[in-house]
Amino acid sequence: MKLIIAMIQPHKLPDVKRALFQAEVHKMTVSNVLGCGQQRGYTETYRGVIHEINLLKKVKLEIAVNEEFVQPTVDAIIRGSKTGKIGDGKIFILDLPECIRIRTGEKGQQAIG
Amino acid sequence: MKLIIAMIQPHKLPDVKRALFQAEVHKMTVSNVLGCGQQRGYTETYRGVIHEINLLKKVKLEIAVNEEFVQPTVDAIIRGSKTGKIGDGKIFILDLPECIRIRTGEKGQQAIG
Amino acid sequence: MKLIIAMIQPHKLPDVKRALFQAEVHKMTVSNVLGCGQQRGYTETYRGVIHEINLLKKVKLEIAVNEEFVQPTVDAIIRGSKTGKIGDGKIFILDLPECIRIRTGEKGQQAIG
Amino acid sequence: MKTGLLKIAVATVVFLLFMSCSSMLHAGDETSHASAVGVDTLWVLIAAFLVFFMQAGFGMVEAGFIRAKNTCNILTKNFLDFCMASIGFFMFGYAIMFGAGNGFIGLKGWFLIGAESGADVPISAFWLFQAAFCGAAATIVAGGMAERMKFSAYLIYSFLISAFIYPVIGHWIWGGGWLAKLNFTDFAGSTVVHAVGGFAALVGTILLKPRIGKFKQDGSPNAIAGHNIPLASLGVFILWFGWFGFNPGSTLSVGDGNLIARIAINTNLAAAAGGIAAMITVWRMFGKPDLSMAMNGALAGLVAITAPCAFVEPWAAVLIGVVGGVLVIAGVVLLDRFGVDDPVGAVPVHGLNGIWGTLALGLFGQKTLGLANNGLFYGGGFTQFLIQGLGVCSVILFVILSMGLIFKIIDITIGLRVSRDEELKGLDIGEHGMESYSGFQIFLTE
Amino acid sequence: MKTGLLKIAVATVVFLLFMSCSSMLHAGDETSHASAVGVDTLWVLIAAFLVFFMQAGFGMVEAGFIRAKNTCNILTKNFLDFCMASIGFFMFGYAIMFGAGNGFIGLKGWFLIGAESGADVPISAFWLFQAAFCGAAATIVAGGMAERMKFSAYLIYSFLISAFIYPVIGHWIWGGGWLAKLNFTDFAGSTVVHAVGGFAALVGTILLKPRIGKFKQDGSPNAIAGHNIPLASLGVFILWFGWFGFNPGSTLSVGDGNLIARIAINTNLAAAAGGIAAMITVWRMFGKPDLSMAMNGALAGLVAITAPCAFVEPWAAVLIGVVGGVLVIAGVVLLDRFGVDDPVGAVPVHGLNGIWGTLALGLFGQKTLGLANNGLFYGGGFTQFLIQGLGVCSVILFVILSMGLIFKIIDITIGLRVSRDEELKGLDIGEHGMESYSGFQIFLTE
Amino acid sequence: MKTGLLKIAVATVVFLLFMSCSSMLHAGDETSHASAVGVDTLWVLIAAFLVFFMQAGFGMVEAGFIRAKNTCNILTKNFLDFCMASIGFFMFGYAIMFGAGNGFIGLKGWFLIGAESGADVPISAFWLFQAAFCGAAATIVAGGMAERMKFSAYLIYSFLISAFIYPVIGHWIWGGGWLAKLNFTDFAGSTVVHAVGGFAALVGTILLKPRIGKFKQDGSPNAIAGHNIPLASLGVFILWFGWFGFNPGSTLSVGDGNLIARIAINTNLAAAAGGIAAMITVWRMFGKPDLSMAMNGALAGLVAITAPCAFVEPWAAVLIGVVGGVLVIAGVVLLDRFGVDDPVGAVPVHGLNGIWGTLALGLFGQKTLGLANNGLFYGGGFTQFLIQGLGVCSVILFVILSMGLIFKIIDITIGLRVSRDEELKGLDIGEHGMESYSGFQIFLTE
Ligand SMILES: Nc1ncnc2c1ncn2[C@@H]1O[C@H](COP(=O)(O)OP(=O)(O)O)[C@@H](O)[C@H]1O
Ligand SMILES: Nc1ncnc2c1ncn2[C@@H]1O[C@H](COP(=O)(O)OP(=O)(O)O)[C@@H](O)[C@H]1O
Ligand SMILES: Nc1ncnc2c1ncn2[C@@H]1O[C@H](COP(=O)(O)OP(=O)(O)O)[C@@H](O)[C@H]1O
Repeated sequence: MKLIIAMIQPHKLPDVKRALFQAEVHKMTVSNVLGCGQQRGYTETYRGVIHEINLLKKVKLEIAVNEEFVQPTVDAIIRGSKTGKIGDGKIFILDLPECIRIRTGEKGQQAIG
Repeated sequence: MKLIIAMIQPHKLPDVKRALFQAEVHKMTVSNVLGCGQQRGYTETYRGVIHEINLLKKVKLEIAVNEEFVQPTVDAIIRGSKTGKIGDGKIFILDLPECIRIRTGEKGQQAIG
Repeated sequence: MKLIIAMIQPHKLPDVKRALFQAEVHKMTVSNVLGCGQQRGYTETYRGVIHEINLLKKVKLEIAVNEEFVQPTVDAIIRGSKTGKIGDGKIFILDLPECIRIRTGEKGQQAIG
Repeated sequence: MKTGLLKIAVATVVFLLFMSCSSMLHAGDETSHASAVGVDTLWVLIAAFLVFFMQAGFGMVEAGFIRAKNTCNILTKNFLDFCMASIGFFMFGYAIMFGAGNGFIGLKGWFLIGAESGADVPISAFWLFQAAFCGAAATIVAGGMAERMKFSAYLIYSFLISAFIYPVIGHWIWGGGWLAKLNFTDFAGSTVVHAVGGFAALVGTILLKPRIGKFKQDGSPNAIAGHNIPLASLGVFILWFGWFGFNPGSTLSVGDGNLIARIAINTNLAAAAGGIAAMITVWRMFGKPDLSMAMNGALAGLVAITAPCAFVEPWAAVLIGVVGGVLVIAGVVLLDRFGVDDPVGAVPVHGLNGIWGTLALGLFGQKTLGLANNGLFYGGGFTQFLIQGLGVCSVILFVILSMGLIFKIIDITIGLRVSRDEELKGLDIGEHGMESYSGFQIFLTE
Repeated sequence: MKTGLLKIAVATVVFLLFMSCSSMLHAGDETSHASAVGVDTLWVLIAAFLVFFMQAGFGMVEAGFIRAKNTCNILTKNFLDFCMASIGFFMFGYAIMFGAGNGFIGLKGWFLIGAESGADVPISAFWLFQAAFCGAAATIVAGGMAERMKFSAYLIYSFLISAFIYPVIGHWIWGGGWLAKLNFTDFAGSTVVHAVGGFAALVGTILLKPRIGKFKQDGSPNAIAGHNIPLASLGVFILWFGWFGFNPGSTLSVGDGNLIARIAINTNLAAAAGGIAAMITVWRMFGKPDLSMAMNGALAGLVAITAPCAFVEPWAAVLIGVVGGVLVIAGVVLLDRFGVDDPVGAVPVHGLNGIWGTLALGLFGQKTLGLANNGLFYGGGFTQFLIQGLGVCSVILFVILSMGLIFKIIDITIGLRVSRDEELKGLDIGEHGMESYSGFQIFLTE
Repeated sequence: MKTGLLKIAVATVVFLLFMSCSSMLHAGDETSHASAVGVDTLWVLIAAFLVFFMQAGFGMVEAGFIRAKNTCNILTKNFLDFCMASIGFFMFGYAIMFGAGNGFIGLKGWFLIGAESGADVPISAFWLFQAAFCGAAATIVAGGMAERMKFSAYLIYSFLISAFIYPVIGHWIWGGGWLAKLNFTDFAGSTVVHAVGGFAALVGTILLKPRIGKFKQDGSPNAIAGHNIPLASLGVFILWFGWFGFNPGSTLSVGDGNLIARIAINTNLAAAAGGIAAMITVWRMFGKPDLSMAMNGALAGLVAITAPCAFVEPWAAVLIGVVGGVLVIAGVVLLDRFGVDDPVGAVPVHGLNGIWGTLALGLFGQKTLGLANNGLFYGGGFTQFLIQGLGVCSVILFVILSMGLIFKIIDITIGLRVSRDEELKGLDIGEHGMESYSGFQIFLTE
């Protein structure tokens, strides 16, 4: 099993969710993060002071999947979030040795979906 | 060492914390996430429009432990959060090759607790 | 590749960011978490009731780096956040088998930086 | 001698009489009495302050009902349109509305120079009261066009409506224009202020198109929840509070207090009835007592009672409020069905209920309370009702045409709507380069 | 000839005299004077608006002091109870409170038909002022029963208290009932409004039981922090502001201004003294100057000065405020010890200080300022004090019995409390299907 | 016989005349007239309530413009300084300001005992109005010294300024002191309230040093964004609303309404003009219409019109506002350049514009409107202008010296500034042990 972590643009979340559902990936965990990447940020001025925001708002997805779902999931995320512009985001894939469903106590592959 | 990640119902956090303390697991990191799982969500109506919320508020726990603590920790989480109903949550267990305590520079097993 | 996760004191973030930039680590993801550790927390009183806050506000950094950057990154984090007092925080290092840049589809080492 | 004595006697009597008379007057001087015009001015000013304060109410309601990422933008619009209205109404608006002219437009008193007061109070007081009304009409539109209208476009619009469009209509009805001559009656502005604001918002929001994500591909609506209900709720209370200046203040004098008291009770009852009616309706229709709708219902009741407040009895006020409360829900649902996206309900609250209130005067108004004709339900037949209908229709037509033109021209020249990207990131960052809630962690996504 | 001349002379003098006299009068006409009843009506109305605005203050304080997940619920309660109070007090309440009847209850003027004003101002003005008071009494209870009371139960309760319970007590004291006849004095409502609201909240909160997580298994309390202190702070300022209508407005006339001025200064001094006293007390007792307590202290001072405000000197107002400020802290601590969970401090602020204010009149009140008897400290002995004690006790007894019965019946029929699950998830979602701060990331957990 | 007849005739005429005359008077009695002093008292009280409400405005503006972690702290300061000002001005302040004494200080009427009113209204009303002013001067300082000043130090400071410093200056100008004798004129307090508050803030903020992170090592400023713009925006509306009590209320009587109306229109126009001017300036200079600056501009206009409001024409008010709006931006930029850290802009808004407003009176003031000399632009030469300059300079000098001393002594004894650690974690936790937004997820970091 793998744990797929993706950082995407917040306003792309609806598209990514749609793409994931089409790929039959229905379970995920979403959170708010601030990202520092290639994207330069934007400047705000507040009370006459120009300041550069280099921590940009991003959304982080965590999706645990079985091996055979890794590629479809990654493809779906890319399909939903890619614009070709800097700031599109990143996907990290970790090994996930174990997974447990609290409700039933099921483990591993049965538990993940 | 392992990194245990659990997504639980927000209102179960007090129970889980109590169970973890009883299991002598005192260190953890908690964050707010939105979860999409088997649980259907609930419908809200706002200004005459019915909309289905499918991102539910969840709490994410991250707990780094030594091998011998993995089972007790998992058991404690389950004990604290299980209701038997959909939405109880999931536990993911990752390998954790290294851990450093910033204050002392200690590494590995000494650093974790 | 490694995924470095660090929990630090919120008010140390500016220092850590500066140290990371000096170490030429420019990319990272930051989020808000609550931490439960050796630090005892502080007591608040609210309307005559004293209550102990044991979930303290922390900042979580996630930084994916190539192997040769692991040590410099860890050093930079420690340099920026260490005060020698309880509550300084922890660093966890996970294996990161894969990384994808959404914009270009690049993978692995090219994608990470 | 006799006549001499008589002379003296008469002189004495006359003198005593004179003394007693003037001492009576003098006594009156000693516990010196307040001047009526002074008290009236005081009242008009206090009412003007309350109406001014409604600006805060509008701001908070509009901000609370939209998303956090556009909050600073709507507040800037709301703040500046009052400033623009003040200056625009000072330069041109007052002259057009209350200056001597023809039945269609006033043409005297630019920059208040040589301008005359439209009431017995000093012009400064009368102007301030009227300027606050003008600001209200302008700001209603901000809500309907929220979350996607360009800031610069908004500034231009708000100057134009408060310097020209609103005053022209005001002249027709309150400035002795053609509608006034027909006995069209709108006591405190259901038509003049609310229908104008509401229908300007309707034109604007249609031209602007819905916000991204408001409608699904099949045309069914998505809910885009307001980000700060306590703020909106505070705003509604402030509006209700300010309405006690809006309606009773429109008497422009205190008199023996009877009229202002009647107006105040009617205003309050209509608001309360509207709130309850809307809540019951939304509860029955959608299964939950939605606060945002109940509050819209109270506002609807307030808008509806604005025209008839001086001429109806309390029970009629309750009825007018109830209808208003139901109407507002119907309006929201209808707009959604027609694919019109009005984030805060400006059209149902101000537009629809502006019409309803104006017409209601033709139904429940009473001659004994000062109206030209009895309303339909008091045996006055359809006379007043038809006049009211004619008036409100003409006004709406004029608003739709003139504002449609203005919005169209703005659209072609500098553009009405921000870019898709800016809309998604939020207008706070895009237009003002600042966040409303810096430091707070807020989901930008729907 | 002489008499002819004389005649002419006399006629001339008389004519001139008449002219001068009438021109004097005419001059008086020209700078025409304001009618006293008009000014009084104006004042009562303005005061009513201010008291109405307190509703916003209550809403913000109550919302700010509870958790984010129940905010929309408390605001809906607060909003609708004013609507319900308006309608309930219109239909039944006024007749019961001010209608002719017996010493216990009024029975004339249902729906205001044939009702008479209880003051020299028109009934519409008087009604509005009284209705705003009624709304205040109803909404106090919302705070004490916050975060767990069913919405439908609340609606029923709020109609009943404002249409029946409050008016009955009001009749006793302000409607010429048995307590009024005993010379029991409560100038602006320490007992009528605040003790009634506070003790209704006490009964309710005891019947409801504490919120989940408020008390540990050993009975010691946990702190459940309020989610929005700025909102609460704004609410306190609004309340203080509104109190300037509540107390001085209760004169129901302006007169030479002396009385309203005295009441205003007393109101302000008691509030300030209460705030400082509470802050010092909480600082000494718990080591930190807790804003929520200091604000409760100011409210306590306001509640306490409400009964005696017209009859005491400024220094006494300061003293009454100080005691109020200390009392409120003692009350909060005591309730916690007895396992009663009153999230916003409704009982200590309104209940305890309602009693204290009523009794204080028996201590500091002065005959020269219009009270029936001098207070204890002015050599009047215990007469007034005992009357005050009797009055407030009877009222509290009546409230506890009647409200206890009402809450019990509601509990048995439709239920007072939401389910455990709903409470944990928050009443905003459970009862209204909407969030107060959509998009914000908020920890639901304690 | 003839004379007999004549007598009767005359008697009859006289009698009839008398009757008609007295019946006229009697008629006047029946529709009894309002007493002038009663109405004046009413007006002063209402104005006092509005000025009191500004306290909420200050609180919300200051809270909104700083970071979330210090919000509870600033609100506590703001809340308690009004309490402290009420008590301090009651005990000492009033006696110093309005008591008989010499040109420098008043010395009679401690605790209001034996004190006399400074106007025709009862002392209680006059005191309340003045106390609310005093509270405003005190709270201005909180904003400038926000986010790092110790709470206990603040309490001491706020008592001292309101009991002693402010009253002394008040005595010079409004209490018949030496500046009043020179014909120095400050109608509603550009100098007395705003320059005092603004320059006290300047001294304080210089002594306190900038917040951590405000300036880079090269001295260039960082932006520290305000955490709640809607709150700040509400606060500005409340202030504007309250200013309608501040300026027009300073007439202390209603009269025929002309004066209060003129003041009200001037106040409104200056605010609107200031808002627009500031927005345009900031837009041109920094490319974005920054709401926080536009709002500061409106406040600047209000501060600037405060001194001249009674003596200038509307067009001059617009001009004064425009200059104020530009000035405030210049001030903010300048302070940043000089490394002075004033989080909410207290110095540019109240300090700089306090000076500007005071001087403007010497430029635009008119003798026909009641000023001692015509202003420069009305051919009065520099007389009034120089008097104004002298006055405001003396006041500022006095403030800088006295407040500098007070702050220095506080610094040496109990310390002015919290520890670095406390500042980083936030004063809410450090000083009050509670959070402002419990449950909300907020980034503490810059
Ligand atoms: N090495 C990394 N470690 C952690 N997070 C990263 C890393 N690289 C990128 N991110 C996250 O991904 C987001 C997008 O990165 P960015 O460099 O802007 O993408 P791209 O290179 O495709 O334009 C960043 O804001 C950050 O949150
Ligand atoms: N495959 C997954 N990947 C990431 N997060 C998951 C996954 N499955 C579940 N979760 C998280 O766990 C939460 C609970 O899952 P749910 O399916 O409701 O539990 P259960 O199946 O026990 O009823 C979800 O809301 C989501 O946050
Ligand atoms: N075993 C662990 N698992 C998860 N998070 C941890 C663990 N240990 C520490 N943390 C995180 O690191 C933060 C700092 O830990 P703490 O024990 O206070 O540091 P130190 O031991 O250096 O004083 C905690 O608040 C928590 O968020």
